[in-house]
Amino acid sequence: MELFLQTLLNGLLQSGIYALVASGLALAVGVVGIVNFAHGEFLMIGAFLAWALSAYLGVDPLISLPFAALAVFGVGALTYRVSIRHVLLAPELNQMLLTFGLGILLQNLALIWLGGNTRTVTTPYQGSSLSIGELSVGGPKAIAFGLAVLILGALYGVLYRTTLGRQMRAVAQNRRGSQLIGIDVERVYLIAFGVSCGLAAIAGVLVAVLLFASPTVGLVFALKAFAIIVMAGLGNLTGVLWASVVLGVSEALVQTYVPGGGGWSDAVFFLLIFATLVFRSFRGAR
Amino acid sequence: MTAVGVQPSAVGRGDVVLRADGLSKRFGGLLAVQNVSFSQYDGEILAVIGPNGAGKTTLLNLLSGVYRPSSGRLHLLGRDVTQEPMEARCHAGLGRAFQIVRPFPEMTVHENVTVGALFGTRGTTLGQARERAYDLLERTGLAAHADKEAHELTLLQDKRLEVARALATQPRVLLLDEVMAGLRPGEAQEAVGLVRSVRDSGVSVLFIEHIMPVVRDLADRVVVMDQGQVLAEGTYHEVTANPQVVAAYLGTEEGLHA
Amino acid sequence: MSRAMDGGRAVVRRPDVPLRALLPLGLFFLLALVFPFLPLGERSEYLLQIAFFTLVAGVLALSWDILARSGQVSLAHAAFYGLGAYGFALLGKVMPWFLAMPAAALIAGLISLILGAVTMRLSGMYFAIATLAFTEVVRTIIQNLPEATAGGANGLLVPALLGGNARAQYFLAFGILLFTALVSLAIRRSRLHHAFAAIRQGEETARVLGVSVVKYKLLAFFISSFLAALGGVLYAGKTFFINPLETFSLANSIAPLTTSIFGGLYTTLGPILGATVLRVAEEILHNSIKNGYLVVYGLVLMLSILWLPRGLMGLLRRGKHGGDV
Amino acid sequence: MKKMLLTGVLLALSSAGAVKVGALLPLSGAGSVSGQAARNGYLLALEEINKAGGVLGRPLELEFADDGSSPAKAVPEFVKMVTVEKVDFMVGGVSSATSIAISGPAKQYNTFMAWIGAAAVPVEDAFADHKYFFHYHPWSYYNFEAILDYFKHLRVTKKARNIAIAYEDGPFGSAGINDTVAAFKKAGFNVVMTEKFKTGSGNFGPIVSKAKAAKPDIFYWVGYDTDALPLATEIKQQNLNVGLIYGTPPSWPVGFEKNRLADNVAGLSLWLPTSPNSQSRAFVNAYRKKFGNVTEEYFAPLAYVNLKTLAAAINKAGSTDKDKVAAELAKTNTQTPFGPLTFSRSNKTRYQGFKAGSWLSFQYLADDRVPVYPLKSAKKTTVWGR
Repeated sequence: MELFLQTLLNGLLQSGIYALVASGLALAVGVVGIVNFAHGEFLMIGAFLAWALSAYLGVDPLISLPFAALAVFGVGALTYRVSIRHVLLAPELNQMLLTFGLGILLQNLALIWLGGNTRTVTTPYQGSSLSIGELSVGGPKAIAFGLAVLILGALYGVLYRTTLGRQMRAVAQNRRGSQLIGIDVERVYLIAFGVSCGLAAIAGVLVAVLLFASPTVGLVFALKAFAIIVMAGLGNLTGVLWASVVLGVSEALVQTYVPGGGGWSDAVFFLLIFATLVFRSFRGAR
Repeated sequence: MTAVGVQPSAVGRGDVVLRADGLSKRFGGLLAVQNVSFSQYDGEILAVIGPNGAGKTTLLNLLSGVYRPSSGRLHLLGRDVTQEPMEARCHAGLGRAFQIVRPFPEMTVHENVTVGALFGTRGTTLGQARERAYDLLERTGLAAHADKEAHELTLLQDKRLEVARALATQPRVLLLDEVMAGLRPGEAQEAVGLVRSVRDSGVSVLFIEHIMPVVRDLADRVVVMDQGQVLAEGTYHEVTANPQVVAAYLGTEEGLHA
Repeated sequence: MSRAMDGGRAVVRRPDVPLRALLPLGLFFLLALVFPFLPLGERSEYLLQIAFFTLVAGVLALSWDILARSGQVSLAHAAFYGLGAYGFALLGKVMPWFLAMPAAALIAGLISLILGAVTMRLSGMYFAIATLAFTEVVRTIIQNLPEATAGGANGLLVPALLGGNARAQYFLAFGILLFTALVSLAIRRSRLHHAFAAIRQGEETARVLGVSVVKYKLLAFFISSFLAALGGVLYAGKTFFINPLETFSLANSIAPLTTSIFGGLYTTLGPILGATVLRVAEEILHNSIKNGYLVVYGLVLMLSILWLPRGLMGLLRRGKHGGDV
Repeated sequence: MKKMLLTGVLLALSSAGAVKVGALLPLSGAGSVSGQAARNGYLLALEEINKAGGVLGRPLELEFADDGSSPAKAVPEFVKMVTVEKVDFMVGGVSSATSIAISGPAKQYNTFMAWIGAAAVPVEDAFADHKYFFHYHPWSYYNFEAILDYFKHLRVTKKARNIAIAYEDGPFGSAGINDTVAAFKKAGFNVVMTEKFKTGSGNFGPIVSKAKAAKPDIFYWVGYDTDALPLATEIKQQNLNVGLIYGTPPSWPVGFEKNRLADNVAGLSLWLPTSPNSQSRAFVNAYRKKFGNVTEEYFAPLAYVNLKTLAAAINKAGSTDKDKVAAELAKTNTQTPFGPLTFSRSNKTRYQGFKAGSWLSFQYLADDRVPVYPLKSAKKTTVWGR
């Protein structure tokens, strides 16, 4: 029983990382429809910022979090201005090639400057945990989970309760129409993309604390994040959290209760997504 | 399976080409179409009218196979097509033009029509389809635009293309969904001429329309729908004289003679 | 057919695909055919190796493009490339290579029908992610197979193709790319082209016009996966060794996508040209910028899509029509 | 190609007759950490060799080629080295997959290869019949021999009986895992858990929970540097009561030693920069002088030894004739930062350099990696966790 409860907890905590990485992507891809293959690289920048500030200036990553977010928001906004803006009207595939090129560029810049080594951040609370009887809840992972809930909640609030949010949704649905009714479409896209990158940086900072920073750190998580937001349904922010939890807990159950299950966790993750998408498409059939 | 493309000779003028028996469609708790029955005769132009939300477009989607009915049956040229998918109904002789034009945007006008000609009837070779497409472009007055891409056309030309493409499938029954919508009066008159010429070439036409003068000019018979049901059926003058029909239209803002 | 109205025809009836459109493609293959005989001096053997992998990249990109023409933007290409490689490695033990090769491709093609059937109703990102998920599942399954059957995570040694003779391997790759291009051209000139284009540009409209969407989508899947698997066979037989992480990697799914966009989507020459130019550009960068040539490569990709939204083919077409639409 | 010629003026004048060596390394891609480390090792060795007069009285010239950690890139690069650059000898090689991919052209051109990495067993198969293949790095089965030896020692000194194994599900972690488990059992250990994990995922919660139930004395993991901290974190958080956490990643995260979670974590390496061996100290000093820092990667000294021994063999052979150089290189018996180097038969290849005895086990103790086994090179005894 304890093992079972701990397994559920393990899954839940892992899902926090998934949801956190997916939150920014959900805004870019899901809400305003910019297919960003370089999302993982913005995450990587956040992770390295956290590492650099911690290693050279001794700043705790949780303190540098807002700065990293702001800095990467800037990088994202700049990226939007010089590149993304020009492919918004082109087919989705063109966005893919553009952001894919951007991803290669950023990843290899990091490789030149910092080398391929894995870097870790040292914080006093890294190994901390909360014990409930025999169960333990990892501190940083719990923080990540909380942040994910907070961010998704805030995004939801902004999208459905504020003028900017309504504009974002309007722009996503009908760009030309939005322009006609006087929405500054450019500004809305810029903010949405910048915020999406800033959120990637927040995820990156947490990933640096929980795991590591390296030029390729974004790859694993960005891929899974893409899968999660699509499973949730594009534009469905609350779905992102549920999808993450379902996937995280399923992975944990397989890893714990299936012999050699660690080798199957990816299969379970992606099989669930595949099945969900296929099932939904057939159920939706007339 | 009975013969797919029934030859014109197999169904004489006056025969039923399309028959709906008690068609219903339920979306969740909403009955969008309720127990609708009617027959269309060969060579006839049949109008389906009704106030907004009467279920006309849902009915058209049931006829063309976008939706499967929750209950009821549909016969096309004597053959039960209730469970057949769109493409099979097309092969069986049913054509459809959409209200909002849907040209294939990256194809030329000619290629658009070629698709209809090529896949609408079985056994058509690519060469035959391309020839027939050129013929149809000439018939529908689009010949000069054959090599333009579809998105370069005007709205009227787009509507012509929509009809030409549907005709390319060599239908026995053509469904037209508010093809006059958005056209200027002069253009609408042109379109009326086009529909007549289609009928004269041996195709039965079923159309949904809001513009009453068009209905009056074109329709041999009219089916009036309201709240998903058939309210009345008859000639234009018969139905417009029907107090129930008048009442249904008065209940909406459109009015009968809008 | 007799419905045509009387009177002079106002329209010039053009042939479907004018022959001169094939000229650049013919030139490419002519050049590729004589390439091993060009007097390239001491560089000839090295360039032959580069050329081999360029041809494989061309097979992969063009086969992906064929599927994309039917509106199915797939991220499962690595799966079929990998299944081809694995099929060849395993079948190559029990039959001669010239049988193992089509057999492996056939298996990949048949498996693709299953994927195609279940993803039939998906489109856009949903389709892309479903196919990506499929690839990951296939990779994990092969990774977890017992070592004795398919090498497991450690991978498999593959018998060398054509005794490892580089020139013979090149001509085999040439033949397969030529075959792929001929298939692509045959599609272009057939009803498949119209069916694919119609499905891509409006699936429901296509169905209303009588296009059997299920049939044509599956056909696209089969053709594309069959050809991709042949590419996988070439790769496996060239590198002697395959393992799940490398053969089924996301990079192998994304490369044909980016290559085709770069070259020009929905054409025969575009993906081939894309593969050639990208590989040559990469090699030049690699040789001239020792450290971090990939930074420049990434930049090249970005700039290319900003300046050439229709890929290299857009450039070609623009030249031909002298700026008109 | 920019020549990597580092030599005195006199030598430069006679560079026309230089002896050319090609180094194929993963300078980009997944293996770039090891590849870049090896590159530095080669540059250092090259400088020393040419300062000492080159080889055969001529300068030694070194060409680097980047295999991009990918077989499809490695093959053309290798062929370019051999046919265009016309190198006399090839060195380098880190990734197993790329090494196998070039085995074809290597045999075709009968290339002389003094190889540093590529430890997977299929590489041994691929090069079994190659006349000029010298392999410096121990094959993967030798790693295990060294580990087993250490664990047996722990059984005697700490009563270690139960081993939990976690390995990454790729080719690195999975190589020979079944044999490993069998050998542990044969040696009298209880293998209480064998689990796979996905490297880089940071998802160790379930594995540690499972291990907790299995109550191991030793937690043995095979993965990459990316897994070190997440695993240590999870073990601490779930309070796994274990005697020793022992890992064998190819390299460790930068700055890991400063993290409290690293305390007492043990691992396997061919070499530590703190090694007291005089050759090693000389290497570290020379490296610091040239590059201004100390490397933690053993691929740097391995590459260094690789080129130095090759140059020595060429000099002894008195020509660049492959057979003569091979005969001399085979006779190598020299002190290196890793201990003595000689070549002898392995399971399948003729010239295998370092074997099980070259590995050493270390523990992270007080912000540093300290050798704890074998006892002859140990500075401290193993700190047992309970």
